[in-house]
Amino acid sequence: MNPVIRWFHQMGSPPIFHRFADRWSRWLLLAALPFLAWGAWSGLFEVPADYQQGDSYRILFIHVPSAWMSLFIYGLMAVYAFIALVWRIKICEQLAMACAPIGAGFTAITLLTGSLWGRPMWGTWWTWDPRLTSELVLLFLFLGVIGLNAAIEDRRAAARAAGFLALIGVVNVPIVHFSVEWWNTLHQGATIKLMGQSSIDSRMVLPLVLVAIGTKLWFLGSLLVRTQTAMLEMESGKDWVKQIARGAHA
Amino acid sequence: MVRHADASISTASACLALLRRDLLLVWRRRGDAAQPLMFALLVVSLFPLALGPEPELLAKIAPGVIWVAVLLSGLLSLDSLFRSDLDDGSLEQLMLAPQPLALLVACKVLVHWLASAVPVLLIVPLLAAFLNLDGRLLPVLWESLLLGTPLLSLVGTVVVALTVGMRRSGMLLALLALPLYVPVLIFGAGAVMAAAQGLPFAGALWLLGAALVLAVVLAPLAAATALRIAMP
Amino acid sequence: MVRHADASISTASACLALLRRDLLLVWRRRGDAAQPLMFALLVVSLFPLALGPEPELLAKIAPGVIWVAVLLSGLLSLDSLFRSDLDDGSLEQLMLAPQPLALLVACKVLVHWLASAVPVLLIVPLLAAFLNLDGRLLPVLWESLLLGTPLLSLVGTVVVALTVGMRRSGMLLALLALPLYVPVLIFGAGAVMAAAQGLPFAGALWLLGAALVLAVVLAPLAAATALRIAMP
Amino acid sequence: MTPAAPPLLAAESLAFQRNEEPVFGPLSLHVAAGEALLIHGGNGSGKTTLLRVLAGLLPPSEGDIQVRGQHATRESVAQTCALLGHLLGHKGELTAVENLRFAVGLNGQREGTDITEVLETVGLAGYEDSPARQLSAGQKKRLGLARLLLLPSPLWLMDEPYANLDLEGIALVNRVVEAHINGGGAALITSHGAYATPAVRSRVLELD
Amino acid sequence: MTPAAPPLLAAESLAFQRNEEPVFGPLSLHVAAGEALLIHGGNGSGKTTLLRVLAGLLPPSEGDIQVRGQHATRESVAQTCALLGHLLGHKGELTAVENLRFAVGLNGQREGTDITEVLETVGLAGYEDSPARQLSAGQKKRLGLARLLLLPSPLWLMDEPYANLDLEGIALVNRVVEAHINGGGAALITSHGAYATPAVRSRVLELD
Ligand code: HEM
Ligand SMILES: Nc1ncnc2c1ncn2[C@@H]1O[C@H](COP(=O)(O)OP(=O)(O)OP(=O)(O)O)[C@@H](O)[C@H]1O
Ligand SMILES: Nc1ncnc2c1ncn2[C@@H]1O[C@H](COP(=O)(O)OP(=O)(O)OP(=O)(O)O)[C@@H](O)[C@H]1O
Ligand SMILES: [Mg+2]
Ligand SMILES: [Mg+2]
Repeated sequence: MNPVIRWFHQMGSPPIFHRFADRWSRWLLLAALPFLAWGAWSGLFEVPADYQQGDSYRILFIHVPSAWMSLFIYGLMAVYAFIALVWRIKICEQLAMACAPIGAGFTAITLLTGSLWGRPMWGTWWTWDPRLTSELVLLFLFLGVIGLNAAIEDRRAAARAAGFLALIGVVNVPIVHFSVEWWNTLHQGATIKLMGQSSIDSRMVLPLVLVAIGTKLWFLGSLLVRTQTAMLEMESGKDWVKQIARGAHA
Repeated sequence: MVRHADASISTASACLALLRRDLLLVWRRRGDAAQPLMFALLVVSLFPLALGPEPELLAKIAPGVIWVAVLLSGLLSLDSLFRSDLDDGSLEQLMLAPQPLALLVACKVLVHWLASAVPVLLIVPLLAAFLNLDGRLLPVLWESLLLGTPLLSLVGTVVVALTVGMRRSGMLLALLALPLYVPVLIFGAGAVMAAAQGLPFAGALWLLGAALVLAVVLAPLAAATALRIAMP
Repeated sequence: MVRHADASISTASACLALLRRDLLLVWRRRGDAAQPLMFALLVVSLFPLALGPEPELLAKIAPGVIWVAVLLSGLLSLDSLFRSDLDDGSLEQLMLAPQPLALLVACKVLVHWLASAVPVLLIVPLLAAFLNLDGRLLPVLWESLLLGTPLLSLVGTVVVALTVGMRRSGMLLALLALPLYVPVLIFGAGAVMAAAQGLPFAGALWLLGAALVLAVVLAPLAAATALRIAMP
Repeated sequence: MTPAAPPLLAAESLAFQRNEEPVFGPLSLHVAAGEALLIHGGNGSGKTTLLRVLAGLLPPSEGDIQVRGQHATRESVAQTCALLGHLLGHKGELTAVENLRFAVGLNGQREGTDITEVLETVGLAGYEDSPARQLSAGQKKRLGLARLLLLPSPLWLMDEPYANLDLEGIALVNRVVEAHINGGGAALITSHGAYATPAVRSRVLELD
Repeated sequence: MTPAAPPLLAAESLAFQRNEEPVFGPLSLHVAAGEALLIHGGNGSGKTTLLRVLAGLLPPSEGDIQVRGQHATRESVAQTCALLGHLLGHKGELTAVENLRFAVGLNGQREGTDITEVLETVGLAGYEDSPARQLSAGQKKRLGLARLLLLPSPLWLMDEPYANLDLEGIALVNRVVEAHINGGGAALITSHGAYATPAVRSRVLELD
């Protein structure tokens, strides 16, 4: 068996995953805090005002990391869904489903901060620009996954159906990312690059990276917690859960 | 002595049997089948009433209104695609038949498109006349709908298949189908709007055509998979 | 010894019991209840996608689009007004209750309006923003909808009551309701269009208001009679 | 009861036609306080239709219906009769108690009854807060019986009350009907005739 | 039949769970040509679910299904089994003959059978051109039997074939199943256990 699959199968055992999540989620959430705090402080107070936009651009330090997160989480959800559908690994079904609400949250924040920022920049809260429209579609996809998962009574069948939808919707991710290149739009083109020269002030990069790392850590932590809760609920009849419950009471 | 399944029942003749049955059903239930047509007519004829009879304004928004009307009428008729088959047990029978489910699904989509979209396509000139659309735009509008409506039916089928087990799936269906419909609408109506402004529109139509070819191949497979996952 | 019906159960408290039950049901089925809202949002957000983001054009057609969206969403939710009560037998119970049926029907219409139209009324500012509507027109639009939507619900109830026994009444319902809806649409959307052009619009609103008062009195009586006739 | 008291419900040469096809022929019947009338007949013989005509949901094609000796009006029927039909009229999303509370709010409550007690009587103790949707078919029928017990109407129109019930449930129906009739009420009960019927003063009407 | 022929359908430690709740426990069964397997169990004991799992409509949570000794694939199940479920799969708007013609078009036809003859066998002579909607519940069930008789599948999965039928209808089911099994077919029949079962080589599986 492929070692990656074997690892998933091992982690797929609910009690083992439970212990793993118990150990790591706390540390991940704790580790996220300093990054977020430092990033926010640096973005708000250390970085100079923009020569065109004044201080209003500082919303960038929320907007851009959460936009990145919305795409990243969708991609991750699709990967989990793929594994769940092909190899029927229970834990991956629940991981994919746990991604959806967090992703929807980041997408909503992106839309909200973007339109707050759009008001001073473009003079309107909303236009039907490709980047904006495709990000709105992303929100609908997240909501669709959540809705489908909630609408089917059997938990495993629900997760599989919703995971399938997530896989279909994955075509939207490149559209969001490349829309600024494929169409001429109001929205900013790619300004920050991993490789090569970014076209923004290098002092702005640091807080951005800090917040980006902070949100990733926080996401992983809450993903573990959510999946753990979902598994406990699903397996509430099983012995290992009863043992844990008894332990908590004692 | 009981024989094994007669190997001579080819997939083609099974598809034909399904097509014949579904078309017969459309005919027997023609009151229901006329519903998308009525709905499209209704939406289109409400606009002149709501906006007042201002010919230029109506002509300007005509392609968009017609596209939205067609899209909504298709969306509302989607729900019935597998509903009656599920309720009376024939969906089970289809899934248990010794034939590729994807092909059977494709036949059902074809009938759905023939019954819900084609009648609307036929009255497009009437709808266009209601809204005062420039006659020269009619061919573009027609082509865009001819490419777009089967695409909508195909994409919608996947979504319906996913929600097949649910009693009241209306809203969820709309929520799930909308994101997938948006690009079709943008390119379809966009082509006509571009033509109206004298801009090139062939590109958008080509894109729709390419997407249609892709969907014809992939959507039945996806819908069959979705059915097997979501069958209650 | 069995007593006769307790005379102290006043009609008012019976209506209250019905209102309480139906509101509770709306809450328990909130997924369904959100459907008209979703539908209106969907229709309104499809238009910019179909017409392209041209702010002035959108602003110009905004009142009409919003009115049509609200009207269609109400029309589509009408069907459910008596459907579930008929299916589970509570409609019979209502008709056999020692209370005037017209008042009970009025309570049901009130809940229908609260559940289907009020949420849409609340997001009208959002819909208006999507379509770039001039902010100064918002109050007129809102007033016209506030007067128009209960009128639509009341008129629609009579039609629904007439078709209550039919299984698949969707299309028939639309056909019957449409002619009655058209005047409401013309005056409602017309008032906003007039205001947009700086013309007087109070007359149309007064007319809507007068029609509403008349409908509040007559429609429940008509619907109750229709129910007694059409009950299968 | 004075012997001269008119029957709660009486019908004279009552008939119903659908599309000019007779569903049940001209028949006469009467039910007085303290007795039960059993209506027997096979599938499709028109039992349900008769009950609906008596309840005023369908207009009779011929004949006359009287309530306590007076020509029946909508109000007098509503005050006298309570119907337990094929469809029970429960909302699946509401709990057992909520359903009963609504019925009482709409029709009034029989003196000296209490929702929790009645639920216990019909064997639904412990299901007070279960949504009606989750009840099994037999339990739903019991909830319908609870409704009858709570309403003030003296005459019960019961359409196949035994369907869906197990043996224990059939005994329950009989017990409840007996108590009602011994308390001065009356009942009109349709059935296929395959079940035991309550041990009270009763007459049988055969439909065909 | 050679004695070593593998059973038409076999299942090894098969189990199904819904939301981690076991619906039926791990069980093993096998049906060979020429015999009937009766599945008994009360309401809600999982009979219908078992049949759906065997037919491949639901994925089993545990265990393995074999068709003629090979791991079951969708094709092999489709070629071997025909299902008569709670829902019969008729279109109310189509006539009896049209419904059967479609079933044959989709699945192929058993050699030597004829639609009109089969309709006569199940007692529906004269109803060839009635829309299925107008048939009574018992007649609908008979139309379902006619479908089974026409299909080439050797193994019949029958979910409560006796429900809705009168005594004469029950005898008909037994006659038809007997003929099928004596002709080398096999059947898997669920029931509440309250009815007579056909006089063929049969075993009983109790579910609880
Ligand atoms: C509702 C409105 C908006 C939405 C939905 C939105 C959406 C997004 C998304 C999805 C990204 C991530 C793209 C990627 O990683 O591929 C992004 C990045 C970005 N956005 Fe927005 N945005 C909005 C408004 C704005 C406004 C008003 C500005 C400022 C003028 C802005 C500036 C940026 C910048 C600078 C980036 C980083 C670009 C990069 O390097 O990739 N956005 N936005
Ligand atoms: N809504 C209807 N439209 C047309 N015919 C109907 C309708 N309801 C009942 N019928 C027909 O009227 C006849 C009497 O029906 P009814 O329901 O009164 O019978 P029943 O004695 O209650 O039968 P069951 O024992 O099955 O409940 C039947 O032949 C039935 O088919
Ligand atoms: N779609 C479903 N969703 C959830 N639970 C279900 C579903 N279908 C059946 N069940 C439950 O699974 C259990 C087994 O159901 P099943 O239909 O297999 O029973 P059965 O033995 O066929 O009963 P019957 O004799 O009533 O036909 C029951 O408790 C039932 O409530
Ligand atoms: Mg009856
Ligand atoms: Mg069953």
